[in-house]
Amino acid sequence: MNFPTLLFYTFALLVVAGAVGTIANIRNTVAAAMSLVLTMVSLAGIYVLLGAHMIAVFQIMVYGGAIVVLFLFAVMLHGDEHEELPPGRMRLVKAASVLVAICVMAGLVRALVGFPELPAAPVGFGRARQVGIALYSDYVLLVEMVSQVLLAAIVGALVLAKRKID
Amino acid sequence: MVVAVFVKTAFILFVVIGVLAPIITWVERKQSALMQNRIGANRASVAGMTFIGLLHPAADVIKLLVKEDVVPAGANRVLHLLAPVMAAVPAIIAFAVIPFGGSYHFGETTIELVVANLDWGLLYIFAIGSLAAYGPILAGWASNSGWSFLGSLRASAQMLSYEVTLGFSVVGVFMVFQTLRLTDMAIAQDTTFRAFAFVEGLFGLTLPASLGWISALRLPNWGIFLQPLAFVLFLTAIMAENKRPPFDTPEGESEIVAGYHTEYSGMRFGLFYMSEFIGVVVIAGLITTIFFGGWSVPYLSQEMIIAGVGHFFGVGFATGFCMLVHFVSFMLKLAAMIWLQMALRWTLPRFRYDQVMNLCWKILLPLSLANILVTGAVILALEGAA
Amino acid sequence: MIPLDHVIGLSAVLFSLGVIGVLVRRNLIVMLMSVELMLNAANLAFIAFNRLWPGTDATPVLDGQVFVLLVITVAAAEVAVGMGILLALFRNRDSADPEEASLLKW
Amino acid sequence: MLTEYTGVLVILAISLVLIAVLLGIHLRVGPRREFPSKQDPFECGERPVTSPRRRIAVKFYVVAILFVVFDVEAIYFYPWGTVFRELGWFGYASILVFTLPLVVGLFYEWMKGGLDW
Repeated sequence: MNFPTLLFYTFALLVVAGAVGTIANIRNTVAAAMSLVLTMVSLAGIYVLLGAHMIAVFQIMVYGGAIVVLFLFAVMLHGDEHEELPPGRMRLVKAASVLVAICVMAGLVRALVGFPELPAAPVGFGRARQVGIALYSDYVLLVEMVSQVLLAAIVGALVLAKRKID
Repeated sequence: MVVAVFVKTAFILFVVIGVLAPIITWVERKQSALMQNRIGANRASVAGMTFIGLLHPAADVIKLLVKEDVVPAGANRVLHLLAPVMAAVPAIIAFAVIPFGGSYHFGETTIELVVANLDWGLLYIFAIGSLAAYGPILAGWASNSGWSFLGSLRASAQMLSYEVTLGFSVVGVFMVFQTLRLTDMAIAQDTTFRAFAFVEGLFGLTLPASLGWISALRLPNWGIFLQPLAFVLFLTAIMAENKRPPFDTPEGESEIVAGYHTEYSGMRFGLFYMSEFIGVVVIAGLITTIFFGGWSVPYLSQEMIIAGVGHFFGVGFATGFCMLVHFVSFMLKLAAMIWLQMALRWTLPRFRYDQVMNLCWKILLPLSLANILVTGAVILALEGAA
Repeated sequence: MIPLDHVIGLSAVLFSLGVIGVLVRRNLIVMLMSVELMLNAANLAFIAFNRLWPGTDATPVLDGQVFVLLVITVAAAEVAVGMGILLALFRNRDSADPEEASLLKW
Repeated sequence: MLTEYTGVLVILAISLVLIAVLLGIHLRVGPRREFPSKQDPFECGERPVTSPRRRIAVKFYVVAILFVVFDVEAIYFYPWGTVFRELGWFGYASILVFTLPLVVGLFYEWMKGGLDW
């Protein structure tokens, strides 16, 4: 096993550990958010190993730095609260659906295994230059639409945050 | 390969944490004493000798190490310990991409004086910087203290706001240099440009022959000459990111005790303190690299030094000499930038929190956006793009 | 080289964990975090498959990576608006439990 | 190609070790004399009455949302900034069209008082 592969398994372990920490931290939402940071940063490491250098740094900046901070703000806004597992009948339904989710996933994975070896990446694959060319030539319309989405997010969030609804 | 990287890392960390950070705490004390007309920093002594106060940093470290470690009641112990680590690690690892010299060829081997020559070196700093916001947030949340909580709230909102301006302010710079790699950026600044060509190209204006020296004037190809507004925006934003005066509202002593590290003692506090001073060095290194030509010597490019010295002493010696000159040049610029921050810190009073936020969102952010768009238009017009 | 099977497997595991989080947890903040986990599982698959078909030196193919960029953007917008909704929920119901906001069910 | 990242891993490892050593020495060497009033959170000598984790003002939250949106905007600027010479005026026009809605959004926020402190 060479070093990148070893790194991949390390990062994969951290990703799973962080994800489990996120959903299993019943008592402390802040700790759950910090686990999410671990997941996001380790995922960025895997992205780098898979040749997505620009996306990796955007992953850390937006997911690791911005979105999780927003989650933390939400926790601070409300204060932490204790949470019990769902009551009685619901518990059974949810346990069953979790089981189904895992089974579906296992089936999907079984159907998907057997990929060929990864080919050699082209020169400069996934670097700023290539991402820039791709974004502003083939996907330029997408970029313009993104700005509309972001405008909607600003306006929507502000309206929701400032108004009292009931 | 790994050994070389390890040596470089150990060297830069030794210089920064072992030499520069302690000296900065000393410079800070001396600078404040100077500006407040005191003598200052002369109490720590060994056998009656004070060494002009240079023993104070050592005394600091010993004091922080032997203090009692107090965790307040009701605090979350794990997060309370994690917070200073989350503050200190980003500050330290930011050094990885700052070049403290160029790349030098000795026959077959090439020596690059940078720890990690990343393709997106500049964005690495921002990514690391955005993770640095967790230190204050966690410190305030985990301490179970009202003052800490207020401080962390202020710190996080301030850091988030200024991160936006910080990110936008450098876009103009790498539009000019066309690279995100900090080493390439430094190399690009190792030349000169004719300052008046800008006016000629944009307005079609030519000077009479009697003023020929103006039109022939060459400036180093430094970021500060090409992007002066970006420099002001960047300096302001990154000083606010580091939460030092005049932007120290998160820890404003006269308002909220000590802000987010109220409940920290000993080395846990020491890590916050250390990260702040390491931050000063990182900022100085970044400003040097982006706006002041990094390791380059103005008007003397690397080829000129190597050719000139190599003419007398041989190319091998000349390359080594050039390496040394560039390192010294970088350190001198670094020292100047550190001093600039110190002078600003002791000159300006603290901003009010609403002023800090208004400055960011209502002045700096529109300016930085305008800077990007104007820079783009000017460059495209100058180069006659299709 | 990194085995692609295992990358896709990791993506599936991450997705399942996200699903479990959304189904089991009752805190809206954590449910949103779990949604992020699922989005990231999809992102990982995008990146992995883009790496499998990277194009050539002359014409590199970055469709998968551009899509990930889009997903990141939409996730940011989603979180911004989702947190706004959460804020409204806090104000009116004083709780982060989505079960509390069931008035429209009847 | 991936070797350029070696330095990041090395410096991360060294910094973690350094911090562990510093904290380890501190936790070993420092005295431990705990008593309840020392453990109290600092409140100018008073006993804290309420939990400090109270609700925060909405404006902090509005700032965080704006930050997320503009951070995402920034990540579209970075690739453009590196290649805008090749893209020419077409790329410039597209970034202009991209920026305009966000400037409108900022202006809207400003007028609605979301930026007033």
